[in-house]
Amino acid sequence: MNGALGPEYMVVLGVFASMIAVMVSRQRTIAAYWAALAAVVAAGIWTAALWSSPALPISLYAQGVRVDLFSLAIDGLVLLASAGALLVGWNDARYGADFPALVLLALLGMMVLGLANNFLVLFLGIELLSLPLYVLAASGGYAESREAGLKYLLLGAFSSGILLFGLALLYGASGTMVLTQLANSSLILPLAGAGLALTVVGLVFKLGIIPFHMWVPDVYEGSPLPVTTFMAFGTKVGAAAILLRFLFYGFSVAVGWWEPALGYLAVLTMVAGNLLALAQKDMKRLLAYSGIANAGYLLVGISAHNQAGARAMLFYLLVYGLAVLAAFSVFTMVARERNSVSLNDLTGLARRSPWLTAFLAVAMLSLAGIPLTGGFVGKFYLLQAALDANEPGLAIGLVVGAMIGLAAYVRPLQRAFQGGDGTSEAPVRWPVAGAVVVVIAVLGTIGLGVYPAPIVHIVNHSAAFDWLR
Amino acid sequence: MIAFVILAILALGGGVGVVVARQPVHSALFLILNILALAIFYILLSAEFLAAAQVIVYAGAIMVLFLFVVTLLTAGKDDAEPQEGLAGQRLTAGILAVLAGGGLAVLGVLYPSQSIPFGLPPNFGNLHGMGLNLWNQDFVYLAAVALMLLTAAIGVLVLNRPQRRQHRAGVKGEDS
Amino acid sequence: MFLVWLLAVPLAGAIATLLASAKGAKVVAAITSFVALVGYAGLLFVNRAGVNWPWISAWGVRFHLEADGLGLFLLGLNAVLFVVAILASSEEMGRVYYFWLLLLEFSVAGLFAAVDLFVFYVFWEVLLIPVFFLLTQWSGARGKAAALKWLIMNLVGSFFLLVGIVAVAVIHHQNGGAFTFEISALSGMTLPAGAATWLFVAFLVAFWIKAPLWPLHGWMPDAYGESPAPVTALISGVLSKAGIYGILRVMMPLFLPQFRQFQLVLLILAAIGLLYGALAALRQNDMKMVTAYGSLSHMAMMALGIFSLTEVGILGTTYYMVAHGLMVGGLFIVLGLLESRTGTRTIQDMAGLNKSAPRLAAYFLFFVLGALGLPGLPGFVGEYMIIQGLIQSQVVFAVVAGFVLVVAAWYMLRVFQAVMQGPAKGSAIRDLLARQVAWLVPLAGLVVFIGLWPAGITSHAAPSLYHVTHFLAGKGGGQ
Amino acid sequence: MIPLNWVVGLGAALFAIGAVGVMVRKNPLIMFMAAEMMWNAAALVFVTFARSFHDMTGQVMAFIIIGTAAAEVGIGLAIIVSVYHHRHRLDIDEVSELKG
Repeated sequence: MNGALGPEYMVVLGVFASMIAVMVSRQRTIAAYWAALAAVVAAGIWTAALWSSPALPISLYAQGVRVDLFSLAIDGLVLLASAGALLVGWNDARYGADFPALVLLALLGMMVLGLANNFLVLFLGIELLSLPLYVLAASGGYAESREAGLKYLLLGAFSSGILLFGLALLYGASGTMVLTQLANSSLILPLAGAGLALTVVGLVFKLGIIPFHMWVPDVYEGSPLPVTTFMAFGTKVGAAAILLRFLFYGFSVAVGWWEPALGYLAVLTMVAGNLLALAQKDMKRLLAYSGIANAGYLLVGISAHNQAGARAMLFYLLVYGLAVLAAFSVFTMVARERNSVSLNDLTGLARRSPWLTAFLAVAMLSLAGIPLTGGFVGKFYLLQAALDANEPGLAIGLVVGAMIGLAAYVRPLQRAFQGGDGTSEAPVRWPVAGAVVVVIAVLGTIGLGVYPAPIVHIVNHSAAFDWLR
Repeated sequence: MIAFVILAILALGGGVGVVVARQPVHSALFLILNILALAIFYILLSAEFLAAAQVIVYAGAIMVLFLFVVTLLTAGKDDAEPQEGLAGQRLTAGILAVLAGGGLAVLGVLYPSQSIPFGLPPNFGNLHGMGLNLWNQDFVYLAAVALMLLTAAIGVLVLNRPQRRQHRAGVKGEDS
Repeated sequence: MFLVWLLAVPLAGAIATLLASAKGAKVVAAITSFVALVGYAGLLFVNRAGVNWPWISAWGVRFHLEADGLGLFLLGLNAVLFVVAILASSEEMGRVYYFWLLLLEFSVAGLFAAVDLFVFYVFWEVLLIPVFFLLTQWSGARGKAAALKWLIMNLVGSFFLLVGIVAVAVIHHQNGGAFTFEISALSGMTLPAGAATWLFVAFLVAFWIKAPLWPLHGWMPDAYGESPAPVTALISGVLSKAGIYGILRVMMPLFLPQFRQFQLVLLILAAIGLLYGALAALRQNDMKMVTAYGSLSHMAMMALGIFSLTEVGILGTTYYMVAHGLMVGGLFIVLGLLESRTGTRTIQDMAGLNKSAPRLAAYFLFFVLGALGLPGLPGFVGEYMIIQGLIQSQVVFAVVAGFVLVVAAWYMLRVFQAVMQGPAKGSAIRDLLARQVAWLVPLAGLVVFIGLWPAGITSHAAPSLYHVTHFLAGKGGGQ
Repeated sequence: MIPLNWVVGLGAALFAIGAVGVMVRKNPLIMFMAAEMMWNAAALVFVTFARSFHDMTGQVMAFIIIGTAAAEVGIGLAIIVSVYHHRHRLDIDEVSELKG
């Protein structure tokens, strides 16, 4: 075992610690949050310690699990996502004392997705991730939230079914369930093709790629804000990680089967997602469509199918996640008791809370891809990957999408800098935990834009798919 | 082959019944039929343990839960739901799914996998064999399933906790 | 290190304005811009060393800034015009206004010094944001629409540019070179025939929009019309040069064969723009819009100089960029002073203002004459060199340019006559205040100085263009 | 010995029926049951291939599918009940007032 799964164990311990804290402590909510946060930090430290381990990559459970630098990078990303979600919802009675435990369970699923190397672990990861999120989405205690949970559940079960059937066909076509053996096995072609198609459909469902995106806006809008934060960042990381692992490990040889299709989906998603984002008035829906469009950017990295693509995708996940964390924590502060933020709520924000507006501006500009924010470097990296793969179509789709997206992201900022109507001139209150998230996320976003070299270095190490160009 | 045909008819009949039944209760009963047919398939496919699990877990636990919820939710109501019109979009999606499924079925029939016809290893599919797997190298999967069941338990608690007063929403600190 | 000073001082000053009191922001900003100007003097006279720091080593990106002859005087233009623009701004604008102004100075300075394509692009796009917010918040009724138009049109260009830059670097890398964005390393590389034209167009569109040149000038009327006078002065004086500068700095080294191939098309487009701008300026009744369209015409003149592909034409353009920036910047600021006194920009509503405001009229006349190319003032020198270049390559376009010069005199003097001369109409206006004269005099003096001594600029610019002009001469292009 | 490839075909048919059910029905309970049927179809195919390869992992997968389905049904029914508590009618189009 040699501790390769240490981060995962820490998270499991955190689940129990958090639940026990609820039972034994008088300050039960806050204790649960602290226990969960401690587990996340411990898992993060363990991940960092594993990073330089000479034993990597480690295969466990008959190659079902493969711990390598890629999985550790994914661990880092999802730990960041869950820490952000915990802090955004910190000790808020609305979400109850079970919120931290559920977040940790979903976190476990995301981490498992990062190290899956066979169909069993892949499926378990997807379900470990989804089940707590169904509950979290429905846990808001108001009608929209319950309905978001229901919609998420039904489409999640549906897409899991598609995924499972695809995996079953692939198993039949190849005789193995291990991703890394898939490439070497003799495939029964039509069966494998059908299985691959179904599996990819199931996975892009989770990622929210157009035309499999219809659940995203409603679920994002209905869910409580911290849950939306977590979904926007964490789920995207998990789904993108497993899609990349599945395709790069299993189907590196049969590139022609999936690369063009994913390329078209990526372009469609980037362009249409940003177009749909243009019309949104509710900030959660705006970020939902933005999430769809950003899933398209991630898909560019995957369908470029080269080392640069994988690295760019990892880098972009971090950039996107930080921007989303910053934006959502600002929205959470603006929303206060309510659970949504519309364009009108932002009017005059610059006068009420100039710093908050500045942070929001950084997040939005990063999503739009303006230089000196991480978003620009991320898009630049993706462009490089796409052009290096001789896919100018992807590159053009990416910039067209980014152009359209910019208009969508700038609108809330224009409203924020507009004069308010004078009704709510009180400055927005800053909860400490939310402030920590927003400050760290904004600093990270700017830091990644100004000096990305260290993260680029890390990413280049972790996405070492040596058999690719 | 005869066994296959009979069971296939039962399974398909149950499946179609789930989809076309007007009332959820009937759907649930059809699903039980389908599940039981699959359980017999499992026995024929040398998966005795799974057959038992299918009957106990699926037909026993899951479907009873379903039936319970269905009766709970529709009790005392006029349980015939209003006529469902097939909207164009749904119809198209349905036709596409049928075509795709038909294609898949043909594929499955025409391209058999590399089959080893005889010489099943000892303990294949029985309780002993599954135990050897699930309590040795695959134990971690079992643990993951356990965590999912834990999630379900928490989920049920969270979703059905008593509703707080509206004015308390957003109050920081102690959960009621 | 003076080059870093030019960047660091505005950036630090920008943050300082945020911390200053609402009234003190202007003082902070003015001091900052003045310190930057001093830094420029140091750059010019003491030490012109650039910086070359590693930035993202994995991609071969280096933070490489140089002040060579191409950018040196544009950096000066930047430093000077910002001092004037900040002094000309009202104290009521608030600190965020000055924050954006200084951020703009920072990004433009970076743009004119960058010799790494990545760095160039970063500054190229960063400068959109301050202008966007300046237009959004401190502009007229349609400012918000103007801001969006500015942002979207320029970003369309930027994204073309981004694809182009990455593609050039990737192709260079795939051809066996190192992965780098250094312009000098990429220059003269052979591009695949199919991609070359597309890349050429991608780069050109970006610079064409930013300049702006007809027919991609859609953002210009709104942005010029709605923005406060100092901001207009900066957009037309400094920012518009970024487009022309980009063609010279980035495209010339990379795409000389394409320039040669499409020379006629480019010349025709620029000539149409030249005529269009001049004729549109004639039809305007808004004195700011007359100047705006006149400026559009002038930008086309600079483009003609480049597309003549002759040494003298290109040199003329580099000179004319600086000269035009100073003059048109001054003109917009004088117009702003005038507008703030009369409350209108329609020339029919004003007449005979020289009676009540003789000093204002004098400066107005000075900048008008400069803009229409009076001999002795720098506009004339630049236009003369450009026309000379056109004569060497395509005489027809020289004739067009000469004709437009006449039209330019017409539309500029038409405004001056209508506004300043004739019987006074309406109430008298206040003349220039002493402090306003105090910063208009040095500006005018600078204009006269570079008009009298153009070699001061051209002799520095020529060596930087050596590569280009040498190539042109070697292939027998024009010379 | 039953013909394995025909069992795979049957699995595909059940999968398709389940997919159709999810897509055309509006009652969440029935949609959920149809999704369960898709899972079951996949489990059947796994077991079939496990038989043909003499490989137990396929059966382990099927077992995991059954266990996961149990957890999923628990959560799903809890959500359905909580939705139903607050709006005494179940119709997915009613439920999603905001269309994606």
